[in-house]
Amino acid sequence: MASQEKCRIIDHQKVGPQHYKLVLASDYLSKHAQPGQFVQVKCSDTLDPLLRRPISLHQISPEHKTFALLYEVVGKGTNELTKLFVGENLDLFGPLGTGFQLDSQRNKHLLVGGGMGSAPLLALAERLTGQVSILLGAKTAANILAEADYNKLGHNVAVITDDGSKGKKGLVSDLLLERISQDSVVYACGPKSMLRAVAEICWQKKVDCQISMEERMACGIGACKGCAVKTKGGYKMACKDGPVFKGEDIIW
Amino acid sequence: MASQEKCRIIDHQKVGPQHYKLVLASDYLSKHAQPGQFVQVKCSDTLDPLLRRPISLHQISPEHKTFALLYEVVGKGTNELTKLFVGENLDLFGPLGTGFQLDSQRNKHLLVGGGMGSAPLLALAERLTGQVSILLGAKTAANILAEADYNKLGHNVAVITDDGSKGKKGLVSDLLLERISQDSVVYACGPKSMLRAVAEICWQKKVDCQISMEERMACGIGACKGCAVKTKGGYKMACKDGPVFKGEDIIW
Amino acid sequence: MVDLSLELAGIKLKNPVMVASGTFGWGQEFADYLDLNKLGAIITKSITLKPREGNPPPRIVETPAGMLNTIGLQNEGLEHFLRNDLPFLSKFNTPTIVNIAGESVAEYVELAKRLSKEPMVKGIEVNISCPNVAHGGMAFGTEPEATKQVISAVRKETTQPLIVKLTPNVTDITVIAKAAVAAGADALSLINTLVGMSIDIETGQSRLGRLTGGLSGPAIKPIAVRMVYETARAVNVPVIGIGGIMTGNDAVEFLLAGAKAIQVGTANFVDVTASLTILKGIEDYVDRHPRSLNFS
Amino acid sequence: MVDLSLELAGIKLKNPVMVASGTFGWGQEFADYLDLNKLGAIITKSITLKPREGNPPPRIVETPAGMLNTIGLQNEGLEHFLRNDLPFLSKFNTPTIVNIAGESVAEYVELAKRLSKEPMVKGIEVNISCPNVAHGGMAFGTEPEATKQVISAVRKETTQPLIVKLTPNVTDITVIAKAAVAAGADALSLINTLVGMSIDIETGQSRLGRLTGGLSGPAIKPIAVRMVYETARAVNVPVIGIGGIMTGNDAVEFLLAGAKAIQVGTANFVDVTASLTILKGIEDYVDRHPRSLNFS
Ligand SMILES: Cc1cc2nc3c(=O)[nH]c(=O)nc-3n(C[C@H](O)[C@H](O)[C@H](O)COP(=O)(O)OP(=O)(O)OC[C@H]3O[C@@H](n4cnc5c(N)ncnc54)[C@H](O)[C@@H]3O)c2cc1C
Ligand SMILES: Cc1cc2nc3c(=O)[nH]c(=O)nc-3n(C[C@H](O)[C@H](O)[C@H](O)COP(=O)(O)OP(=O)(O)OC[C@H]3O[C@@H](n4cnc5c(N)ncnc54)[C@H](O)[C@@H]3O)c2cc1C
Ligand SMILES: Cc1cc2nc3c(=O)[nH]c(=O)nc-3n(C[C@H](O)[C@H](O)[C@H](O)COP(=O)(O)O)c2cc1C
Ligand SMILES: Cc1cc2nc3c(=O)[nH]c(=O)nc-3n(C[C@H](O)[C@H](O)[C@H](O)COP(=O)(O)O)c2cc1C
Ligand code: FES
Ligand code: FES
Repeated sequence: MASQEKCRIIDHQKVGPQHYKLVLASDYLSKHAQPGQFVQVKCSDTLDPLLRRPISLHQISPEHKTFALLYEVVGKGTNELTKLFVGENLDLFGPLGTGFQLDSQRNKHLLVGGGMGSAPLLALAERLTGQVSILLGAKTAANILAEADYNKLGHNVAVITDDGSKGKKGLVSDLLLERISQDSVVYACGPKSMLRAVAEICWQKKVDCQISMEERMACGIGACKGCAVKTKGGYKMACKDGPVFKGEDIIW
Repeated sequence: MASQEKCRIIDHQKVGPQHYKLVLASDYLSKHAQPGQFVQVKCSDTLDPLLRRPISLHQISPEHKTFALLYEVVGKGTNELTKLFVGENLDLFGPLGTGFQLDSQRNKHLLVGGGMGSAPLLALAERLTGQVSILLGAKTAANILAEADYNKLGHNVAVITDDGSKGKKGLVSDLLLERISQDSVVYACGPKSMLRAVAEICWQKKVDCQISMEERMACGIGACKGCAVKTKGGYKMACKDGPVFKGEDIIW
Repeated sequence: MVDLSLELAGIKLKNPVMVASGTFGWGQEFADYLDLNKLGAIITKSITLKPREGNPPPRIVETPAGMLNTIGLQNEGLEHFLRNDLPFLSKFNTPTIVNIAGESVAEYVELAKRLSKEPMVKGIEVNISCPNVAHGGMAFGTEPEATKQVISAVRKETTQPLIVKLTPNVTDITVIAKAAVAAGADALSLINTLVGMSIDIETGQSRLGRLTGGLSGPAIKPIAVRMVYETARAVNVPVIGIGGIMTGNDAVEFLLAGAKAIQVGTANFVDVTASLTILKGIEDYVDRHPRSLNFS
Repeated sequence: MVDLSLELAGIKLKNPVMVASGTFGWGQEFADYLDLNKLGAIITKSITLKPREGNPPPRIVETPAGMLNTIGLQNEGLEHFLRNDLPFLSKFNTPTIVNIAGESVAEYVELAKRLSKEPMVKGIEVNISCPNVAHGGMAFGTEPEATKQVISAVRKETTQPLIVKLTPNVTDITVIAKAAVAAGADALSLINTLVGMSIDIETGQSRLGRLTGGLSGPAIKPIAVRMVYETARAVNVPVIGIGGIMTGNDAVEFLLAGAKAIQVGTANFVDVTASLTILKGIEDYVDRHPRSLNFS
């Protein structure tokens, strides 16, 4: 069950060209949230923007009773968020959705993040045990997010950029192709085109693959049927059945 | 002519239960604004609130290249203003409208302010010479505004409140009745009922009276015909022909 | 606390706050977050005779102080509703009003007939105003003759209280309102969404999976208040006000315009407890203005 | 810089950005703040045959992302306009299009006749869509027969380019659009305001001096875009898009929907230079997407 609450802002830092990290306090959320789940954020107390905006949990720290969100400014909702100061409250509703299934059978975890998709994978990396590799891709060096945090976890981190300004030049799916093996399990988050490429690679290699899908949302709890994702089992709701789906189930 | 510009906030203080004073920097406005004129304030960069809000010039200091606004939080526009910090910019359009006529023939000036109406009269008091008396009325003591500033000018200040919590108990028009004389000239700003009482007193005493009228505004420059005030000469525009009108011209 | 109970079209309501069709799921989705027993009534999402998969995504897009949706009546169909959703709703002492949508007069009749046999259904809201389907939907709500035809046919088959939900996409809503009442409507609810469109300037295509969607939210409130005002004066059945109600004060505006009750739609997405906050706002207003609104 | 010039209904425009009737006064009010020579065209506030004092205040009230107005066509009448306002506008090399409103067919005809004799008037916009007057106004724009009648009559008396301004308060705007074109319209402009209402819950009365007002601003944009899209596909004359345009991107949305030009209304109140900022936004878009829009 989710909770709608006003959470105090503990920290708010610019971490990329258009990217900010918010650290918030909540007993409930930090205790119940799972990697891959998200919160619905009320970005303003006015009528513009009107609807809440879905943002994934970036870090979940029950021990500190805090959690973090990493967001990119792309429009008016995220722009309103930049105006918030430490000590102010932010109205959040969550945790929502079905997150990643932590597959404890396998122990070769491949986390594939494209652009902002690197954000939710950190919460997952923090919980996974076994051999964990993180593949991060972005347009350019500045957009590689949270690399230091991934390094701190002691996992293997590989970086690739579209323009070669950091790591190899290419797409993160290229990295995946290099690293994937029969005993891998893949978790991916990023733009649709990347997710599709990842799902296809995994399907060819017969490897399990969980991907986090984005869709515009209103209610966040499966009531409005607004966030439909086409799957082999018909339309599923990104906010409730997802955002994490099995790669093989999606109809692209 | 008015100018639409982003003015830097020099100071922003809470000065009453719901009242705030903003000090802003502008060469142009501080040089050209006249007492009784106003600015159209863009309270938000989103679409809610949408229209600018008219706020009178409270202090005009060409020597410091600054001016001040005094506002009361009554709705969403003024509520947005409270969120502004020193150093940020505020988008203003002004000075607008026809302000007070500084009557230099007469030298017994009676300034009558009710509630927020005390705000624009300070800019006037700063410019007037001769014998200046300030009559301030409000619901209760806490709502008497800018009294210290009026005192600093060395003018005679009398206060009255609806509940008697400060000064006499009664209406500011009661004070006016006591003080008015044949050689007075009256300048008034405040709620409609007060202005009407003031205008009637002045009419009976055959004393000149200038009153500042409020009407909801859109353009602020006489183009939309939105801010009509009914006068003996037909509908006049509060934003252009006013906000200051002759008391005797208004049809109540 | 003030008593806001009322009887509307023969349905006993604890208070005038209902949740609008399509914005509250089947009730169950919200049951964790608010006490369903506190609501005036629950209007279900539109159900159709057969299951409908709905429209292709994207199905929603935000617009200034509003949103467009083109859900396309996704639902599992009548039988699934009766078997799976109605039993849950029946556990609460809040009346369930079932909103129905058909592609033909025959479908509306069939739906009404079947629902008449369900004692736990306290009323039927007939959706002749859905803008997001290819067949039926709004077509029945824009022509007075079509309205009469579908409502008369439904009326013959059911003694359930009949609420007819009107579309604002008409020149004169009172014409359709009168037609619905003449055909036997016990109450009218309005407004459904206004047809709107939003284009992605990078692709040149609609931002929705279909060309157009239905506009809801605060943006449409002034239009809704006006239509409620006009309709309440044109007919002698109760009018239920809908459209952009976010606060208790918004709700009061509709009640002053002549609505006997109101429905909360888009606001449920912004705040899961919006309906109860709005109820509280109405109660506070009635406390402060005991004579302004008439509940009985 | 890209060339956005076009010919519309026989009027040569430097660019597709016009200022909407009633939101730019007689041009003079804005002349201190922007270069009127840079606009595509100036549409004057509606003029009537005789002076009109307008409606009692309050005349405007803000609503979510929009505003209601009930100005009531305050203006000094045709002769005053020709004597006092047209000479000023004639100093600019931007076409002046005069918006006319009548209480009867005869008044429209009289206005058109008189304006035909003025070489400095480059076109006439016929307002059959004003919701804020007791007689005439919107009545001519909600019935195709009435539309035909008034436009045919005007057409007979003038060779001036005729733009007919449509109301959105109709079931199907393409019906009215076709009627206007059949009667001789050279172009259509849409939308005028939607009829709305706002109630002061403390007094129980309208927040306006009249019961209802016209809703404009971003709130109505999705409705306007949809109606422009429908109309552009229903008629073979150019369509001018109006409704909630605040930015260049908003304008582009209308152009992609099928409008040949656009008008800026409420935005002029929020930013005196809005029309030119919007023009700049269109230019930037065309620079970035040279093939998306077609100017000629
Ligand atoms: C489950 C989920 C988790 C997400 N996690 C994150 C995250 O951790 N960090 C982050 O920065 N972003 C995340 N997003 C995307 C984020 O929700 C959007 O960027 C945000 O809603 C844009 O709001 P805006 O008002 O700033 O932009 P708008 O002005 O609303 O739109 C700007 C652009 O963003 C797109 N957009 C708007 N709403 C959504 C939405 N609900 N989902 C996807 N795209 C949208 C629009 O189509 C448009 O292209 C997530 C989205 C989903 C669905
Ligand atoms: C010429 C002029 C000078 C003014 N000077 C000052 C000033 O110095 N300090 C100050 O605090 N206020 C002043 N006002 C009033 C101020 O403009 C309103 O309080 C403000 O617009 C309310 O905006 P809001 O969004 O906070 O409230 P809203 O939510 O818009 O409305 C709250 C209440 O304020 C009223 N209101 C809204 N707009 C106006 C308006 N344009 N004029 C009058 N009432 C309005 C509404 O009817 C409503 O009752 C002045 C008004 C005018 C016309
Ligand atoms: C996502 C969504 C789905 C809706 N689905 C339905 C529906 O299935 N049946 C119906 O009659 N109305 C439906 N509506 C319309 C609402 O019930 C309501 O009439 C409209 O949204 C206006 O109210 P609001 O502004 O408070 O949202 C839907 C509205 C939204 C936003
Ligand atoms: C204050 C105001 C006055 C208006 N006066 C007129 C008018 O005199 N004639 C007319 O045809 N339209 C008039 N309109 C309608 C506008 O021209 C325009 O069609 C409408 O406002 C929608 O555009 P917008 O959303 O950009 O404002 C007026 C609109 C406003 C807001
Ligand atoms: S956002 Fe409402 S169902 Fe997913
Ligand atoms: S506000 Fe537009 S004329 Fe005064």
